[in-house]
Amino acid sequence: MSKYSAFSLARHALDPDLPWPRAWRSPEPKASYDVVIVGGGGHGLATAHYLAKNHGITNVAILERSYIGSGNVGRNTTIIRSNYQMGANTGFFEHSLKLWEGLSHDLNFNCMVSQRGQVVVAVSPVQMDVFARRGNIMRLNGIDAELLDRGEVMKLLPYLDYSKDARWPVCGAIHQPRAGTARHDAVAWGYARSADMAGVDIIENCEVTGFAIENGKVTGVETSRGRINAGKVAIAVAGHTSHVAKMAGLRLPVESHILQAFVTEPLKPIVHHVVSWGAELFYLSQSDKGGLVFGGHIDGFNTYTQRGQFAKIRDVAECAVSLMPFTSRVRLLRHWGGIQDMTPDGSPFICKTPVKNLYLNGGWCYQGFKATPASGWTYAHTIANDEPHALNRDFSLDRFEKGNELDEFGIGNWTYKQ
Amino acid sequence: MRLACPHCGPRDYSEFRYGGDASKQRPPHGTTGHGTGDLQTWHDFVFLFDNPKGPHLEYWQHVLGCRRWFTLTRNTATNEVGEPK
Amino acid sequence: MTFRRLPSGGRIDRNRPVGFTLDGKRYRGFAGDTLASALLANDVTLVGRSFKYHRPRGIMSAGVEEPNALFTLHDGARTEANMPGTIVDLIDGLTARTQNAWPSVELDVMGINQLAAPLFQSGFYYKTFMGPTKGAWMFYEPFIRRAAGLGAATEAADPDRYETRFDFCDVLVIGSGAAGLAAALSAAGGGGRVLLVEQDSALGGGLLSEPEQDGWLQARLGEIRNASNIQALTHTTAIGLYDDNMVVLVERHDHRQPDPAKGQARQVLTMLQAKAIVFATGAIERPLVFANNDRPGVMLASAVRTYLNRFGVAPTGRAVIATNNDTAYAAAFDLAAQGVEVIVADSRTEIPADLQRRNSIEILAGTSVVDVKGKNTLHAVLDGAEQRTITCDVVGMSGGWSPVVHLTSHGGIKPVYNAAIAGFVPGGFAKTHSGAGAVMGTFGLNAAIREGAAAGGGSIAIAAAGGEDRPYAIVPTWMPPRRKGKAFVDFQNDVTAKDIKNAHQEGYHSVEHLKRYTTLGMGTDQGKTSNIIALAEMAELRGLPIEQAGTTTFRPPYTGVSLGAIAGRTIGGHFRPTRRSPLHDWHAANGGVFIEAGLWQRAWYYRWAGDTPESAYVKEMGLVRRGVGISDVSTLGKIDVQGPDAAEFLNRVYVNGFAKLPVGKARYGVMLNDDGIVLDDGTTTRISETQFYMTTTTAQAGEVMSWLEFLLQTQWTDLKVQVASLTDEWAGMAISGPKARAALELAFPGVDVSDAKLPYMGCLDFSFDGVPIRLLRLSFSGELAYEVHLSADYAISLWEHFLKTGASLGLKPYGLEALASLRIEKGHVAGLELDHRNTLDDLGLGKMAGKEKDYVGKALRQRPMYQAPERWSLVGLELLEPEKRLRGGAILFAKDDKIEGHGRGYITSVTWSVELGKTIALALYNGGLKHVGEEIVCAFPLKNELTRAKIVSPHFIDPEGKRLHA
Amino acid sequence: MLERRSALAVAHPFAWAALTLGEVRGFTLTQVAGFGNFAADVAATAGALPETSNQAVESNGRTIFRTGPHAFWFVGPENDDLAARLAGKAIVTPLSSSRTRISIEGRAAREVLRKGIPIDLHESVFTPGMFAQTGLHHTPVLLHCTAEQRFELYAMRTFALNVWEWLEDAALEFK
Ligand SMILES: Cc1cc2nc3c(=O)[nH]c(=O)nc-3n(C[C@H](O)[C@H](O)[C@H](O)COP(=O)(O)OP(=O)(O)OC[C@H]3O[C@@H](n4cnc5c(N)ncnc54)[C@H](O)[C@@H]3O)c2cc1C
Ligand SMILES: NC(=O)c1ccc[n+]([C@@H]2O[C@H](COP(=O)([O-])OP(=O)(O)OC[C@H]3O[C@@H](n4cnc5c(N)ncnc54)[C@H](O)[C@@H]3O)[C@@H](O)[C@H]2O)c1
Ligand SMILES: Cc1cc2nc3c(=O)[nH]c(=O)nc-3n(C[C@H](O)[C@H](O)[C@H](O)COP(=O)(O)O)c2cc1C
Ligand SMILES: [Zn+2]
Repeated sequence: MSKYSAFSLARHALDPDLPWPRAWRSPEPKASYDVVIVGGGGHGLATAHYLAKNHGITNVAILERSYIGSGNVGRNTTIIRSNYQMGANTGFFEHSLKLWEGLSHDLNFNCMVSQRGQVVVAVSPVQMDVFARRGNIMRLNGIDAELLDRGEVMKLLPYLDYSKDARWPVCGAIHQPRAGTARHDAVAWGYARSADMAGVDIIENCEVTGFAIENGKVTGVETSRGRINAGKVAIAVAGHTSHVAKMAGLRLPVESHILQAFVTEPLKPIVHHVVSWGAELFYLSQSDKGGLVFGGHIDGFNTYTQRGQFAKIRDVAECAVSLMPFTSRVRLLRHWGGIQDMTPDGSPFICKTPVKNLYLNGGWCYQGFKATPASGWTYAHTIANDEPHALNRDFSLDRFEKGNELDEFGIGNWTYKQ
Repeated sequence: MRLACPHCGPRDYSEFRYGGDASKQRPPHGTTGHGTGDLQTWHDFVFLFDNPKGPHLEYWQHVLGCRRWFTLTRNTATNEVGEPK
Repeated sequence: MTFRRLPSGGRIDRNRPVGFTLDGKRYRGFAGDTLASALLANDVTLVGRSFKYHRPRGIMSAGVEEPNALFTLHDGARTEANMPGTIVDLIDGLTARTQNAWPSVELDVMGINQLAAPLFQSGFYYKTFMGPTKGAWMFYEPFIRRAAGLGAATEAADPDRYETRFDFCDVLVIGSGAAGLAAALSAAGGGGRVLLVEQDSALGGGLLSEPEQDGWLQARLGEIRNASNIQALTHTTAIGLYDDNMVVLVERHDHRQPDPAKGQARQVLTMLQAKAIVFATGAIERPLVFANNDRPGVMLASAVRTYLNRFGVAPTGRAVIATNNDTAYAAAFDLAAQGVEVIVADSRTEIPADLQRRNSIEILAGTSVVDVKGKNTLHAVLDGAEQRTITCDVVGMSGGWSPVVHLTSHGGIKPVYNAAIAGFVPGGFAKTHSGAGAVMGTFGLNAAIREGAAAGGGSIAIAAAGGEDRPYAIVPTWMPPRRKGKAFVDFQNDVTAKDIKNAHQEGYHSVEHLKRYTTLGMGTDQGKTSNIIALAEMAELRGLPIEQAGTTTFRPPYTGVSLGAIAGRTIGGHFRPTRRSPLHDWHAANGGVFIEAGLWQRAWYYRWAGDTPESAYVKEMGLVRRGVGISDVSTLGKIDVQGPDAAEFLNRVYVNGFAKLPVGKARYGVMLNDDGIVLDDGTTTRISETQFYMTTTTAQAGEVMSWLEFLLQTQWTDLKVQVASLTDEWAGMAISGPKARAALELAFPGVDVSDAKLPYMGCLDFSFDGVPIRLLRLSFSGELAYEVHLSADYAISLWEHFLKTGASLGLKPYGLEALASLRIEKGHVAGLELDHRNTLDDLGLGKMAGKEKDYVGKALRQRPMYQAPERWSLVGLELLEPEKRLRGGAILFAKDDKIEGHGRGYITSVTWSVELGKTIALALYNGGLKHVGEEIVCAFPLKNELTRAKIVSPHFIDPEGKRLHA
Repeated sequence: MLERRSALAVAHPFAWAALTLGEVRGFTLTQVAGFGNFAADVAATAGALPETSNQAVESNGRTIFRTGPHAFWFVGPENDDLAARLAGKAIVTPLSSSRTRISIEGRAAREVLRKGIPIDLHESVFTPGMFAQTGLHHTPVLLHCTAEQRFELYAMRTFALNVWEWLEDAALEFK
């Protein structure tokens, strides 16, 4: 009996000796697979799930150097939304949000997809125009969006600083009611369990250390647990994209930067939305456990250490207290960092590479968690068909050569700029 | 993190501005024509990064201080900072 | 009665009684008490309900590791949730409330959760709440959220004040136990600046609970007080270690009840840069895992001892001490000395002989406490050679000690397992770090002192303490001795030994999965008492040695820190610096209304023209179009570019040529980034062969300055050019309108400002009243216009001079809104068009670029898609339906397009055109000016608007530029 | 008649027991930079130049700060004609209006400055005559120690009032 339900829960409650099955096995790696996925983060695991579900490809291994979910899927601020205005992004992220909406059912694993709405607070009339453009594009693409004036924001978020003392005024906001959060770890585990049930081998503590490439075609990987042959190899290692791609001789438009995240002590429900701020990059939501989970900008320099600078921690706390003065008395419980794969234009890659049968998924910047389902979906398609899905066609490596950047945030082609 | 400005000496990280990979060679000025080979050179220079896990030669500016731009090597796996140039 | 205050003893000040309330009920304690010790003294043992099962909970510890005894303190805007009573100094009038229980901790209704407990095993929520429909979680979530969370915060703004500061020292000693005191004294002997920080309210660490060592302690404290180079701070926690020896300290003044009105801070955060750091953070005792080990009255053995010796609070009758190691005997002896009947259940079969010396204590070897029964009275069930149930007031447990390795590993060094002490110790130290005392697993007092002295540099001898160190022995026990009943590992998050077993069964094997699946160690205590037990249990289940299982990652802060302390005073109005123009005071005093523009405050409009921006800007525009206005443009970036190669340099950074710009002439220039995207625009004037005066947009001034410095200092080091910012040195004011020249003539009598002397794009430097003036004939509005630049010191004076001399012409000030609208009429691009996504051609400026010369961005602006004919480029729009509106952010469609998707462009800027008497806009449109004359649809679905407009040239007024040249 | 006006015209200087906050008005700030051997030419006119980047030199009635490897600040009296005298010998940029000179004096001065400035201000380390180009509240400042308990802070003019407000707020506890 492997299906999760209230019923199975009750049966186990009545019979404490009835063992729960393992969520996923930990098999020894086989000598060869049709597809080897490098990286057991959200994207790698989702890709395996959709390879099996959508394309019937199950002779698949996911190789994870540590424990699954040890990367950014396990350390992000869990915001999901589809408020994108630039070309391919709009459809891609909306597809993702639609998949989120059915994900717990699809996986038979409660990912706690909480569509509590995201409110982005604008601090100037000009910013209202910028938000309006985004909201209009959303509406024109069938995505929910509302423009709120100051009064409406006051009703929704009574705890913001509306005083004269505020450095920047609250001018209004853009609101996506369907946006929200999801339980990050559950996403990794749910995809893992589902892929595992379909026959995929999830191999933890197995680091990829090289690629076997013959005549421009990849034939397998070298790992800390020996050589594994593969028909196709798919990279999905987020912050380590450059590092792993280099093993295949690729040099990419990616830099690795640390983004920090924060959680406070658990409190009774007080913040009922995802709240973001237009003054500086700042976003906060309350986890179901009660902690306020929040973050800001990347620290702003290349690093693979998962520790941040205190100066940035101050910036973020200053945002929290300035936007929401009550947070001043709330205590920070823990802060950590994740390594983000930043691209010049802020948009990702889901594409083929110059090496045949080697595929790339990376460059997720601030937005890879919300992308997880659609990323897995389109990456699986790309791998299965050796050509991109309509939704990820523009997420190609050659877009900078062509001048086809997707600069969603209007910060220009400068990865470390904030 | 503390970085040493070659003019002012060691200072807190918050006084600096990061300038990215300094190992890349900017194509010389005056050589930009209209050919595509040129485009490739510039594309690689602007868009591709080694992004190493280990020693990284990089630019910093002492932006709140003497405004000097300089380079130093920092280990991206440990954040250990070397001497400035 | 189970606890009472002893008539004497302890470190409390019995002459200073202190009143406080819990849940509205009044109690008394003494200065020197913590909230927890005072409650125990009042025999209040039930102080909360647990997170998930709502089980009754009491006080477990006497320190920062407390998982249970969390209170909400204070009222109103000062409400503070989840404070461990064990670290709250008792102050007069303190109000505390219990948490997570309704209507009261005694009668908590949610206690029925305990009945359903089998359903609530770890991770249960991942397995249910998924049906019946797709969005079902949205139905369940509010219930789960309400049940979760611990205390409640208030929505009110915090009235208190917080301070942040920087500091430096030679040696930082963290922890003031015997090891830390020795380290600080020894380091001070070396002459450096020593900082000793202690989170507790007093220096002394574990010694505060050891009356027999008080002599040694007092002697050392005296030496510390007398050492001029030691600064010792109590109530100060080292919360984290950051790169390059930055340690962040938080000092709490809550107990002093600081007055924010007097500038006193409730908490002070110090970013300390230490040359060397000694970690003397001690160790924390672990509980034992047995059924119902969470009952109120079950405490850490060391806590029982601390309450007894430091606070003079003792159990009234009988105590059971459960242990697997030697240290709990100290509590047993001290209790016995107070006349408490003590039974020691030691799970070890062999007990060191020297511990068996007291016949007043019953010692049961090979015996474990396996369960605790009873609701109001404790009945400890002992299992060993025989089964016994003992009714008692307290069960003091000791499962061994976990060194406080947290800070030592913040820098990335993982702790390692030391089997001799059954705990993790630092896995090594960076060059300038060292450790001493219990944190190293050194549990002997004199050994700790020696280690401290050595860590501090060993420059002076530190006196030894009385008595001999005895070896420390432990036979670790991790698993509960019996299966039945809830045996807690993480008390705060209600994680039991059974949950760990389940997690193992389901494959959540890695310690990180275990943590995330069960939430073990994720509470406010961050698993200080539970983490090691849990990972040891998991290792045992997996058949791995503990060292292979490893620990989860220790992360800052060591204990919770209010966000207020981190933000300090950089909040509210001081959140980011405010930048003010040299003319600011005039605007403020003369009806200027300000608007934020980045860090700047700019004059948005003036009251003379109206009371709302909508009404005022139109009037101000009219002033410029028909008369003359004056506007503050001091926020423009201004850069002095000097040197023999200045012309060559500008020729490289601007797309258009500057090499041949004549002296005394200005030119409009555009800069690209290397990628071919427009970076900035502005006018640059040649002052001499080797000197230029560059202006940039307000928004990009800093960026451009840094970029120029970058190029000169790192890329083109052969160019002899110096750049210096003049943004603060010079003020700028625009005099615009058909009567602008007349205004200048009135203002500067005797200065020839004729068209011949000062033609369009000309520059005139002269001195007025002894003050150098730079007069540039530039126009942003499209009218005859000038910019006057001068030393910022004289800005207001000259501005007033203009207003006075220009009064006959009707000269008045106009603000940012009018400025921005005038430029729309003229078709000049600005911030909304320069949004880092547009190329030169998109903005209709492609023709400016030099064909022959090289310039920054030249190569990459030629990428295929940057040259594609269907790119969105600058057009003008005229509203065709006067009763409707055009709005910024509207999406554009061709007349017959289906209104969906991304459209063919969007509106960047909109204004009412005074000149044309209609609404106009600038927009980016697919194919741009090819479509002039076409009717299009502007969609603004956010307001359900569809509006017809016509594409026109963006140069709405005076396209030939006659006015500029007038 | 054109009149000068300080960026701190609306600020209120104060003198408390522990702290005095004021403005130094009427000075000439001249930035002098150049290429190659320019320093020798400058020294010939203006006196010996400092070698170090943290110790100011007093010479000919001016305070000279070495602000960069090839740049100096000369702070002289009001109406100092140094700029004119150096014309042609170096790259000269007059900056008198661009910086506002705030004086901070008293036994609390170092502690107030510590709240914003990330350098070691201990009296044994940052001694009279020393200066540092550093940051305060995200803005660049030059901090000059003029006596054991007295400092001058050169703040950017357009931020000066804000820096003043910040200092005032930081000082409150010493009122
Ligand atoms: C602090 C923070 C907050 C964020 N907030 C949000 C947010 O709110 N919303 C949002 O949408 N996005 C957010 N993101 C981004 C998002 O988390 C990431 O973009 C996304 O999780 C990346 O995809 P992933 O899950 O596959 O990556 P990961 O989980 O990082 O997976 C990559 C995996 O590859 C493994 N790996 C690396 N090298 C090797 C190797 N050689 N061999 C084998 N395995 C290897 C790693 O161990 C890792 O497990 C945030 C990121 C961070 C750091
Ligand atoms: N198992 C044992 O037998 C055991 C355990 C602990 C201590 N001891 C005894 O205690 C004596 C000395 O021990 P010690 O000095 O190493 O430890 P200690 O416990 O006496 O002192 C450590 C001090 O560090 C403080 N501290 C911890 N983290 C801090 C932080 N982040 N910021 C500020 N303060 C912090 C604690 O509050 C405590 O006062 C010895 O006699 C030792 O034998 C014995
Ligand atoms: C959304 C989210 C919520 C979290 N909530 C908590 C929490 O309540 N308590 C806690 O201790 N850690 C919490 N964490 C942080 C984790 O403990 C952990 O620090 C993080 O996943 C990074 O892993 P690492 O610290 O092991 O590197 C949370 C993390 C995320 C991503
Ligand atoms: Zn410097």
